[in-house]
Amino acid sequence: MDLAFLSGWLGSVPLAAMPLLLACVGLILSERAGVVSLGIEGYLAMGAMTSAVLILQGAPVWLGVAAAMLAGMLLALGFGVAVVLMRAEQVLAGLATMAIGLGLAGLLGRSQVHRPFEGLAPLDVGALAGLPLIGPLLFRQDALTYGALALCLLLGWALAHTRLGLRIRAVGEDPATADVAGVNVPLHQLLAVACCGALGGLAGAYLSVVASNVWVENMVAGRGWIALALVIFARWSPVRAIFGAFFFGAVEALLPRLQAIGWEAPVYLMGMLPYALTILVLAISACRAGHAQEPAALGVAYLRQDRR
Amino acid sequence: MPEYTFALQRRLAVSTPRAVLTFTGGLLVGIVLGLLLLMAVGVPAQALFDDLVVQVFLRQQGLAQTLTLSVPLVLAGLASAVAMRLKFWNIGIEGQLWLGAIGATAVALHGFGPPVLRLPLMLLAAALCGAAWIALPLLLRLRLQVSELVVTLLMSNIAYLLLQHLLFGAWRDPANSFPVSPRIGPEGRLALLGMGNLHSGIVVALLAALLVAALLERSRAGFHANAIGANAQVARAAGIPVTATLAGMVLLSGALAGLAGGIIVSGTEYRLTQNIGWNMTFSGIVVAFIARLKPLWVVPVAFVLGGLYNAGGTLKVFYGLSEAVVLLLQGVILMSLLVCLFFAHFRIDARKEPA
Amino acid sequence: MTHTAAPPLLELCGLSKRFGDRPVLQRASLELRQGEVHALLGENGAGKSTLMNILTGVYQADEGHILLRGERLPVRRPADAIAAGIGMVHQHFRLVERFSVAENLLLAAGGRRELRTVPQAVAALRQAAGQTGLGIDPARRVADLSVAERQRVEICKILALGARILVLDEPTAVLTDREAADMLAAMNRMAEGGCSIILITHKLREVVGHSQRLTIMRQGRTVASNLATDALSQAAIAALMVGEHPDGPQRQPSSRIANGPDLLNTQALCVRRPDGGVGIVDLSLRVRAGEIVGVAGVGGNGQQQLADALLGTARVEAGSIELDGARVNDASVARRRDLGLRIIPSDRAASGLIGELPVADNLALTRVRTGRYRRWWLDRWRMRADAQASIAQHDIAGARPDTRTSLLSGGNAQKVLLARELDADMRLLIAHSPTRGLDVKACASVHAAIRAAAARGAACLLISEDLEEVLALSDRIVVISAGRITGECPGGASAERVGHLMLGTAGAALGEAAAHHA
Amino acid sequence: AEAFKLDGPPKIAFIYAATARDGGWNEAMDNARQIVAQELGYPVAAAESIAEEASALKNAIDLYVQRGFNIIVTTSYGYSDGVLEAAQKYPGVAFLAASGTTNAANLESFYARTYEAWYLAGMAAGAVSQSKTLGMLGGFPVSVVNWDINGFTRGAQAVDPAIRTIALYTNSWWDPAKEGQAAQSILEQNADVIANNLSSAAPFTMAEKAGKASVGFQLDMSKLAPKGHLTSVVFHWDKHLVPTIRQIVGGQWTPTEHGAFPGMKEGVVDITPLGDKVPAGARERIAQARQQILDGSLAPFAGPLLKQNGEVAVVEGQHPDDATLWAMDYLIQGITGSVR
Ligand SMILES: Nc1ncnc2c1ncn2[C@@H]1O[C@H](COP(=O)(O)OP(=O)(O)OP(=O)(O)O)[C@@H](O)[C@H]1O
Ligand SMILES: Nc1ncnc2c1ncn2[C@@H]1O[C@H](COP(=O)(O)OP(=O)(O)OP(=O)(O)O)[C@@H](O)[C@H]1O
Ligand SMILES: [Mg+2]
Ligand SMILES: [Mg+2]
Repeated sequence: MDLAFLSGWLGSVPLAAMPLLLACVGLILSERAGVVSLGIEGYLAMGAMTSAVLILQGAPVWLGVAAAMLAGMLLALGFGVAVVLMRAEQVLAGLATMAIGLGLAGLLGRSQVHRPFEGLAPLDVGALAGLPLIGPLLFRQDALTYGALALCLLLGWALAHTRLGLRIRAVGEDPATADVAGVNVPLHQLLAVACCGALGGLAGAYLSVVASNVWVENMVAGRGWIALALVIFARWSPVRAIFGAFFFGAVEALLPRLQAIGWEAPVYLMGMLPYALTILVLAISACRAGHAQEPAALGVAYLRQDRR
Repeated sequence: MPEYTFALQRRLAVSTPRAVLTFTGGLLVGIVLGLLLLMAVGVPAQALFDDLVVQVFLRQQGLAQTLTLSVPLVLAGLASAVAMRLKFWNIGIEGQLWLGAIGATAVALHGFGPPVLRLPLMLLAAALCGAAWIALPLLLRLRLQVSELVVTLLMSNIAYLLLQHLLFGAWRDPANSFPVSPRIGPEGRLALLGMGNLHSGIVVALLAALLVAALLERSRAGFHANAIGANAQVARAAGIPVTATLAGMVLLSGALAGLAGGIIVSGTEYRLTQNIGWNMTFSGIVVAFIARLKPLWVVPVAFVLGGLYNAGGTLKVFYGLSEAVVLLLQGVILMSLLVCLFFAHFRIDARKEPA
Repeated sequence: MTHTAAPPLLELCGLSKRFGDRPVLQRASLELRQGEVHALLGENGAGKSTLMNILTGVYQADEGHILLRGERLPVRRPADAIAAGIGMVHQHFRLVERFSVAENLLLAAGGRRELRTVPQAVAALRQAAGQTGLGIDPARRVADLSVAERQRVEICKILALGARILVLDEPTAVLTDREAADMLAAMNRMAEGGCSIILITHKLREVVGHSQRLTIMRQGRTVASNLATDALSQAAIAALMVGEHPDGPQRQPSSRIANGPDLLNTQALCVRRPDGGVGIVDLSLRVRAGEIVGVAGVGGNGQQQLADALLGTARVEAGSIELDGARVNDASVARRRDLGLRIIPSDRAASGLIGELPVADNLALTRVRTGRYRRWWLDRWRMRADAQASIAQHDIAGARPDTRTSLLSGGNAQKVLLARELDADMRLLIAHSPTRGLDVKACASVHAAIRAAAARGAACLLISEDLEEVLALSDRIVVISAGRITGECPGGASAERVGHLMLGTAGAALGEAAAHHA
Repeated sequence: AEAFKLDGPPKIAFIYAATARDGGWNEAMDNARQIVAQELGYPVAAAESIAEEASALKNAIDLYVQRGFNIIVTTSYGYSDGVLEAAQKYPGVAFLAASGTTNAANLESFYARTYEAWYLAGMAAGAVSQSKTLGMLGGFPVSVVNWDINGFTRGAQAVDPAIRTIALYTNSWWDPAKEGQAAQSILEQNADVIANNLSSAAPFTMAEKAGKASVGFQLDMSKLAPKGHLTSVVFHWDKHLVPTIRQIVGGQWTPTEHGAFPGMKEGVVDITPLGDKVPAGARERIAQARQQILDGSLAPFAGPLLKQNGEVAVVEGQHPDDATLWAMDYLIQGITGSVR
């Protein structure tokens, strides 16, 4: 393993990590407001499909990405209305949303499948990209990667330090208290769910626009579910989510590279590694921190009239 | 101008007719939406009844297929219902199913036990392996409060990789260059019932439903499970063995899912492949929920869902419909059902306020 | 009735409210003047909190309206009330535990310009604290605060939000006498400073000493309004409240000689809170057969940990518990119940009854395990018959064996619990706040049941924050504070003496407990 | 053996395991389906995404047979058992199973000698490569993929014996992000040709972005990598299906015992016209080799053939027979990668 191998590996980690990170931060927002969005896989599918189809129709990349966020958001809003306003069972409504998202994406994108398009080129930051080890990781990424990372940091900051963030967290912690404090509970939940949808859509767009430049049915391939696990791994903190996603992405990016240098190992057993490690980390962090970070009212539909 | 305000009110008690009405209403709305969707993608309306109802439920061949499909659905639905009774989210039914399939295949391939006992041993191994696969999430939940929702999910991914590891390695059929295990001999196969692919696994599934129903509705453990699911803290204070009951029921859930895997292997596939059991988690949860966690209701609901899947296959064959449409159809029906339940549990009070 | 020329500051006119089919308020009214403390009284469930929740926008009235300075004030949501300068300290505090005090203020600040950042919030809270003389630390997390501190935070919070009309819903119920006195003094200072206050309380002393006028509600109606407090005695007020002369819990001199064996014996017991804080420390306690031992103390001083440890749902850190001579430190709940332990928990919904199950199931909850209804093919018929018998015996109104328990009223639900726990095999009863939230009649029947149990030779441990109740029932009283037993006196002791024991260390001890917490 | 007799007028149905628009395997088959329909004029239907479970497949076949379809083409190895059972159940129906493993009196599995075309593609890659390192992506380590990788490497080694191939299995058939990642890791190992045995566009895009050459499979992939595309190994399934169905209808069809295994000679598999990057000399050599394969004088796996570890797989002067080919569970010397 030489330096080139390491910098190549590190440089491609964002490719694997960013979709997970975006989806995970979206889920954190939603869960911080007390709503579990199991349909995340559907948001990703809608995002991936929408951006690819629009760009193939000649739309500029930014428009494709924006539309992907919108598509994810609309799907999420449908889910939000069902669970927040109509108090449908969250887990089941999430599963239904997933099916609807995957199905809709497959149906609407059918004519544009397997058609590659011009994605985004890495930004040119001059000599810095040539730095050993961290050069490609830090300086040879495209605008969307930097933008999405900035967005995650911004959202993490906003959640912790703005009043809107405060309200969203309050709604997930103690909706009754938020309610009497004058916070519109359903509105904030819907807002958080919509943001989750938009981020999910963005994650999907990242998959098609940056990571593969093509749309294929089922290309989300379970990444939404992994993001769901990452939320617990990150203990509901967007900053820890960055570590989690990059850790996961690093393992994912490492496996093909080890194969490429002829490392003989049972691939399937190696493939279990990220999952097994996640379980291990969950167990270890549960030993240490318990479940102290979980939003107290997660998954519970709030109605004023229901007394505590 | 008077102004209207609306207030949402939870109904204190939901009458049975109202519950039944909203439930069937939701299902109907979903089905109508689904039919509109089908017509929108070009399925001729006049063919729908014949293709969907007659073909799927009334013609012998279609009925046989519906029944065959519903066998694993019954077991997955039971697995899900048992766990959900205790508010334990088993999102890893697929993983337990694959492990069950692996267990059953192991017994068949290594020829454990005398031939007459081969089949029971396979099913037993399937159930044990399924239970073993849920043991870790269970342990983590009991000991460390780690969310079972995530661990069961991750365990599914691991199970699938394990399956592949076996199929591409030790268990690859030497007579076949593809990742499938050798075929299971006749002593390891469930008997066909002379109606399409329908096999005696249906008896096992029905028996399982009866036993689980007896356990949940008529036994002490079931009574305890109910109480724990409703309020574990009260149950603990009442001296109910919470941990033991939870552990037993969750292991049972895993065992039922594993049994489904064993039955798929010995009932229809006769070998282990990469393609069995997909979507069983989703299906199991849907069946259990629609059956309101009642084991006996799981049977008819699984039958109807099996019919829906069969109809999906029929639509694919007759109209070239894609998987996406079928998935969308299922999502729409489930969502409409969920949303309609709102009208069972809530009332909207409109009030006129003089300005 | 006195009439002044200017319209009253606030008028609630003919408000009605139903929950489901149940009328909770029926044309209730209230009138508040500028600068007064107005007491709102009524027995449990009379609708006081509901009325105030309508005023603060939590609920919407089905009919009626609210006038502020003679003008119509539409309150459709809590934010409207906050904007109109109306603030409420709820019976159950409305604070997000994981937030700091300052963050809790920001949460309620809506769109206010002057309350946007944590430093601004800290400053505003400091100012409010200065005005009232209630000390708080805006940087601390609510979860780390004691009950009294939380209450102070609530008051400072609504003052910092600019409220001039304050609703205090049973503010002293959870405080020690000294804390309560501080609290009431602060309240009077606020009134002098121009605030108008509605005070809900069940303690009539407080009404007489600290309020100018009062309104009384019964079963959702206003039965007396705007009476001048000066003109009324406590007894007269009580009579107005319940419509008859109440027989508060009366002490019945103990005729029993409690010389039976020790049924409960704890030695140097130490138990932690679930969050790791100090629960009970070095607690030694004995209860003999036929004896009622009262544990008096301000809530949150370890009572819950004591009850949990005895029942077996909390881990014993050190020391020992013996039930009827058998050491049960690590025994399961089931084993202890087999030894005759029974409990009436303080929070019925959290650890007593399961609301979504039918009454018959709740009654059978502890008995199914014993095999009374068989192991397989449960004898549902017998279960029903047992339930039927219990319902008849305990006169549980509105219940049939298959009624959902959550549909019963509080008193009747408590009766279900009593019917289950006070069975023939009971030998040691832990009654933890057994009459919390019950009206006078229900209280009396609970008390009678406890006395009867003791008379049958059971040992009873009565843990209660209600001093009157403890004094009336107990043969022996121990006082608990900060997890320790700080005093013991015989059953006949005077309230003053017990109160003194409670106060002697309570204030300091609470501070200590909170410090441990942090 | 006796020739098969078809029941009733010919009606043809195709059954795919995934979507027909998968950009590769099924799409190649679906293109052939359209040619079949055009050339033969019989009714042709298709069903996609029929699960690779015996019961799902048998049900689909039942439905088709009920509606009078009597020539059924299935396209996945996962259908092998089900097709065999269906064939026994419906002796009057003809079954053609692409990449199947079972055969019967009315069932013939078929696959193509793709390695022949891959050999030519390997020659093109070897001629273009500067770094003497090629990369190849495959789905799963099954024999039909292994022989493509081996054939490709053999062709390249015919140009320069020092050439090395990095082989990488993604263990999924459809995950473009993963395939892109895999292509990237091969490129980082200095490979300057990416041969893609899978069908997503991502590896081509990666190669194109890096300015490297690429080789496609199943369909003509030149549009996906206009600059670096060398050639694509493509299927012309119609070349097998049209004559076979003619035989079935005409009553002259007797399924071969071990299935049909046509190659370049039958026109079922070939390479597309070479890209601009391939130098003139190499073009000539490739054309020559193509001719030799057509006339049988060149066999890509003629001995000596050494496995990765140096073990002899085929001794000097011998050709592996079809059964040995179908059991090809190894990679040859010069390939970095593992079939485990
Ligand atoms: N959300 C609700 N749903 C149904 N019933 C309710 C609800 N809130 C209050 N009630 C009922 O309305 C009645 C009045 O309750 P309220 O809380 O106003 O009483 P209160 O006078 O404040 O009593 P307390 O002295 O116990 O605080 C009670 O019988 C209560 O059960
Ligand atoms: N959370 C709730 N949601 C809906 N209804 C409720 C709720 N809580 C209580 N109720 C209803 O309010 C009624 C009164 O409940 P509560 O426990 O306050 O009784 P109460 O008036 O205090 O009774 P009692 O006088 O017997 O103590 C019950 O009939 C119950 O149906
Ligand atoms: Mg009450
Ligand atoms: Mg109240």
